[in-house]
Amino acid sequence: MEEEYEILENTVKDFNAKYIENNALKIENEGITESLLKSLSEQGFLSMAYQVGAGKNLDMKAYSIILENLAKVSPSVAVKVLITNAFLSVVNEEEVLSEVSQGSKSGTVVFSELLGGYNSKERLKIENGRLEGKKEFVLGSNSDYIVTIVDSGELVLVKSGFKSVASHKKLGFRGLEFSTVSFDTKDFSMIGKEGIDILRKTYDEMSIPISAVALGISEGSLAKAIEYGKVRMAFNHYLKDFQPIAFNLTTNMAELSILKQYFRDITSSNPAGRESLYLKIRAIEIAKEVSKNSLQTHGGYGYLEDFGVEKFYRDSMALSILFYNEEKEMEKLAEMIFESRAGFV
Amino acid sequence: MEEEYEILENTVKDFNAKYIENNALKIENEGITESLLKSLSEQGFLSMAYQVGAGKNLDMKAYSIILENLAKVSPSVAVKVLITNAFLSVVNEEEVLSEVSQGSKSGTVVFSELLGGYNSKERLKIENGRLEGKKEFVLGSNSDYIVTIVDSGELVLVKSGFKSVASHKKLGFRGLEFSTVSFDTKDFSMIGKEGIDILRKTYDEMSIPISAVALGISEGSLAKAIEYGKVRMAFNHYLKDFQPIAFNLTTNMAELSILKQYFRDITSSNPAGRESLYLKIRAIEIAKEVSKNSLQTHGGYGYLEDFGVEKFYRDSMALSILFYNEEKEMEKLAEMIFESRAGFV
Amino acid sequence: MDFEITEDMKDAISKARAFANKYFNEELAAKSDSMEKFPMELVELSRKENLLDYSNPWKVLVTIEELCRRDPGLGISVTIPAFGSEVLMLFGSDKLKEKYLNQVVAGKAIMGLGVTEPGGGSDVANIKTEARREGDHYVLNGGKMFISNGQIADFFIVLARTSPPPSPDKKHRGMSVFVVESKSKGFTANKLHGKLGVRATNTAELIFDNVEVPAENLVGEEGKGFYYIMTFFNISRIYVAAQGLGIAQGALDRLMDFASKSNNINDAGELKEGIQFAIAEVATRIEAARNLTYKAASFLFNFNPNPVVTSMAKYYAAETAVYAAKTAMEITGVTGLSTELERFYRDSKILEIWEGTSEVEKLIISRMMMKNQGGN
Amino acid sequence: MDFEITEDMKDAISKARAFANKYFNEELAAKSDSMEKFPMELVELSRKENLLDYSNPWKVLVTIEELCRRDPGLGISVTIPAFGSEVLMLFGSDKLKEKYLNQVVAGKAIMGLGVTEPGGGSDVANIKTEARREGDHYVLNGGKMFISNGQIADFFIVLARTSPPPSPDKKHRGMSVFVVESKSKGFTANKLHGKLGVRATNTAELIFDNVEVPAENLVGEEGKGFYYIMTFFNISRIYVAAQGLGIAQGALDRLMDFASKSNNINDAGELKEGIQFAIAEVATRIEAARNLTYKAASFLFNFNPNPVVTSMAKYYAAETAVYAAKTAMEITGVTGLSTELERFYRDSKILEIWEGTSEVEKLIISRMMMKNQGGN
Repeated sequence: MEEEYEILENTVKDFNAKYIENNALKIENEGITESLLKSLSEQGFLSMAYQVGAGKNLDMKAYSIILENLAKVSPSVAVKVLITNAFLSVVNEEEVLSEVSQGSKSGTVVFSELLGGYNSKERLKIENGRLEGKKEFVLGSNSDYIVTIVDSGELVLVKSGFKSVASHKKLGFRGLEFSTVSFDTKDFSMIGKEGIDILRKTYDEMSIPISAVALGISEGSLAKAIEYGKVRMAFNHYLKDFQPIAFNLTTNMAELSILKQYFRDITSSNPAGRESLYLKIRAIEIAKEVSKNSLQTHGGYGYLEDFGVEKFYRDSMALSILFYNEEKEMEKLAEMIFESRAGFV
Repeated sequence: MEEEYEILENTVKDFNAKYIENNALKIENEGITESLLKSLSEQGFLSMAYQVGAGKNLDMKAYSIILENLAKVSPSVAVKVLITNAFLSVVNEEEVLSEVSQGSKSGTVVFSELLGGYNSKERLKIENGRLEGKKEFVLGSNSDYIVTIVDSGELVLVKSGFKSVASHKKLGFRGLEFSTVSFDTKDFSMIGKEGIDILRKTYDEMSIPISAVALGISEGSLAKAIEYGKVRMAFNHYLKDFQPIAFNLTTNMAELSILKQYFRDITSSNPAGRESLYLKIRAIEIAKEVSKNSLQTHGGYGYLEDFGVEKFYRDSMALSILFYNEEKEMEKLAEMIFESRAGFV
Repeated sequence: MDFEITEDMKDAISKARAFANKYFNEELAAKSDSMEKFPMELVELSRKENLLDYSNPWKVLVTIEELCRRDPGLGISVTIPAFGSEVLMLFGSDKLKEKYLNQVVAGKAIMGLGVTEPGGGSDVANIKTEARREGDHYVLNGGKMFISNGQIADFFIVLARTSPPPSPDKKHRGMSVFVVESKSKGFTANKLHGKLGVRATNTAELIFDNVEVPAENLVGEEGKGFYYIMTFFNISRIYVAAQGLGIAQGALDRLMDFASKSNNINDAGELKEGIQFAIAEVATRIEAARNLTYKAASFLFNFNPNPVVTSMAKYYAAETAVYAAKTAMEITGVTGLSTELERFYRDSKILEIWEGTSEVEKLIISRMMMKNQGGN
Repeated sequence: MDFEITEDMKDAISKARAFANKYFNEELAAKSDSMEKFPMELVELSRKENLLDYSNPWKVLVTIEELCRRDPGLGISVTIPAFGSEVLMLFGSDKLKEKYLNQVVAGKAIMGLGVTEPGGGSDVANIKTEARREGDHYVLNGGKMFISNGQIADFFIVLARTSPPPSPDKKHRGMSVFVVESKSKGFTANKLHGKLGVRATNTAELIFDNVEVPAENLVGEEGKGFYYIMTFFNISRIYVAAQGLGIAQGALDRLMDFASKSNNINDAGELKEGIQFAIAEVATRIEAARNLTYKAASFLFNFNPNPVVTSMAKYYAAETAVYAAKTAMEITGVTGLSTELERFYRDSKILEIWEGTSEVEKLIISRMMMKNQGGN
């Protein structure tokens, strides 16, 4: 890895040590504090997608390294950074951008329409200049600003006049609110007419950042399992001595190392869609697999939040649902591979 | 890929088209002919590990590209090249080297002692300057020269006075003979005292070349499945239209593309043991998985040799047995990962 | 051969279904989960309605299955108050049965089982809790971990070491089983918070600090404790398998319900094959797990337990539950994430861990099969 | 519920074992495999020794299982001469039964089933073979692919189209079943060479070039052929599942035999856990597959077939056979590669393909389950 990125990686690791590691469980249970948001902003982590003065000139590799390393310790924080950056990449209003990138306000984007299993009966309409209705599955629903699509298709930036009305079950990313949000406001502005296209473009551009979070989850949980394997004894042996445990984790390490190399390779170049989808589908699968193995390696302790392992198990599945539409993305990739529409029957 | 390697890849592809593609089934059923061996030699494929005049200065990347591309069409031919190069890398006698690298004679190395499940009761002894006894599991047993270990530990080069006595079942690489060989001869010379160490070193250095064969098997069989998916119809649809088929093959393509990138990356550098083992354990697993999926995609036709698919299914397993000791190699890798002996219980 | 379930079992299933319909509402399930609160009110109701007929283990088995199908946390909570009772039933004196077991069967007491220790996990032979004989009583010191009903049980079946192992490879000798009341002096139960799932169940760490236990509370013979506990696991594992069947079936129910309402329809007017395959694969595993479980139960309930089939049933059903919940979550997406299905996903994972991890089950299977080799 | 096999089944297993011990030598198995030669001598011997008792399908089932356990190629060859006979048994006229079925049951003829076509695979409704009525006979034109006993059968049950489908989505209508003798004029059978496995079995492509078939050789009613064949598959799939059980069990036998002789011993004097886990995982899948198969058989043999369980049994047992053979090969390494185990590896794969691929079985399971949804 080039030196500048190594320095960045160390910066994130220092940040983790200072702000997150000892608070990871607290973040899960009580949420991401304003002060943490501020600290994230001070490091520039919140404005990777929007660099003041430089326009939208994203350094994908730097951005990915930040997400990956945050996710090793707290996938919640990584996802907060992810949605904040997504917000900044679709919003155009200078004042809002400035507030959110500085961490004094927060913003989120609702991707519900793109997700698997989405079939909402809630409505969100603009009538006589008034936005009214509800939107389900808003991750980061306690944000100050929300970008969402409305029934008539436009993408809007809502600045006030909304509230969370029903909290969804929180499988993962417990540091963030996740709710249905009710809107009744005139305080919103138009981002674009073809809302779904903008959303989809933003979502597609997130393939590598999302993969970075998945990789971080894998790395964080695998590191814990390997450490535990070295110190925990059972039946007169360290866990690492047993073939099934050692070989499972070794296989995971092999898969992960190979994938991480690929990740570094394609973030340096300008990845075509195919490569970033290859990365994404594998990164998410491996995150689910590795976090499960890690939990199992920890036995009963893995089932308790104190050990910081079970959250990876939950978060990997939450990531797979909230940031990955397996069917649609497989279909897209299959079409590239078969050179015509495929996988639709 | 750099231009020189692209040219090399095209050279191998041309070679395939000219000498192998139309004979692949014949090679399986009747063996690799002298004339094919000669052609392989003319291309320099047999002496990658031994370059006349230049000493043993192996271009790992070039060698791997050759093996990978040969294996796409005929894993038998690729493995013939693999064992020939292994032979040349352990032998020191100029005349033998010259004959074998020119394809006028052939040589093989017996790796039996390093393989999983090996538990032979046959004996091979040197007494009064005479080599007598048997060796099981000799791949390429009809070679002119055989390098093998003897019971007392030395590695010897046997030049004549041996014959195949019992052909083993031929699961894979049917283009090569695979037998127990009986020796009764004085026509041999000593390669080294610590035979097992030399064998193991040679075997370890083959991790990337073996992976190349595995990758070629995956690529060859996956390409066939994808093509078949485009043209074969069932239930009023092309096979590619069905989600389970399309998504399975797409997932295989993702895994394979990621692994191939890794393969290219680590052959350019000088790979540490860890990386080449990561590559090897995944390459062999994926070869077995992909070749199975490819066969299944072809349905009943996949079960017939004419379609050139079932051989990949057999050869991937044969590769996994004859060139991969899963338990030992996992143990080795586990020790690196856990930083002390692991996976031995 | 007869694979049909009996009328008794059908009755128990209907009764369990009616009970769950009546009392397992989403509000209670969600609250018990989020607040980690044991639903004692449900236990009371189950007693009032005689939900569990301990005289017929087949009925208990399918009741567990059916209740977990509705909600794993509530289902396990309602069916766990007698956890460990088989140890008393099989090895306890009449006096102990009268004093303790009858209370539990009559629904007047809750019990628990203290075997696992903080440093031990599945390695039962390695426990450190000690019981020292002093006159007419034993004095217990040590601790137990991950104990179900830990805070709510009136008494526990506790495994403790009463004499040192005769040799390092015979650690399973010298252990004994006691009934320890939770009101005993020196006994503490600390609730374990923050479990991934089955958060309605009560789990605690137990600490014995010079706890005095009357000598008559020794179950069976001194020194045979390890054997008693292993015998018990061969029973309890079948009930864990039933939990697994219930969770897996519940996940499949929700997946099929989603499928029937989804718009994932292909051009032939059928469900897309991706979902169809998922349903078929999950359903096949459930059917396989159910047969394994009923077969293991059939051996056990005919007093001819087969530990190989029992361990197969336990590990396979547990893995099936995890697999079914995962598959259902992946396909139902945000719908699954925002409904009770996400509890199934979190709850299922414990089954691969408690009552012997999948790893331990596999070793049991293999060891016994290799020992019996040539026998068939 | 009763999971114990019956005395009848035990007898059949013993008989099959004795037969295999006596006649299934490695030399014959290897020769049949390498030369792709059908072991007709074994079929003769099996007739002489009354190996197959067609009056008791349970006995047939376990005989298939036990013989395949010894050698899949020989086992299938010996038990396949009556392949397709159930079509005649269920739907044939007394005359057809007398003329054809009785010959097969008496061991005097070999039969086969011609359904699959070169372009069709599992897509039975899409076959192209046509039967045109002309006076007192039908004239058949078309071809069949992958037909077991293709070159050695005396006659075949053949599915052909007798009228065009009423609409594109009702292609399964208008098909009929005939008995076609191999000595008929215009009939050709071309042997398929170079199969991956089950090379002892005889497989051919059939060609019908204006083959005249007497009208009385129509089985059942015209137009109901598709239904007859689907009914048959619900029977034959159970026997394929039994092939799978046998192959898987045979692979496990060899793996355990290797384990007992291997030096993969850890410092506690036990087999290393890698092998132990492999044995446990394979054995569990086999036990699960066996229960599924026997359950499906139990429904069928009581005249109450359950296509969902049948398809589950077939696909799961087939996958188990492939999985068991693969695992055994990987662990036994060069030992496995150089013994009969490598045949198991090659032979097993066909089970995921013939009599309905795994993919087709999954669709059957899912479709029927979705249709029955709410029924349980």
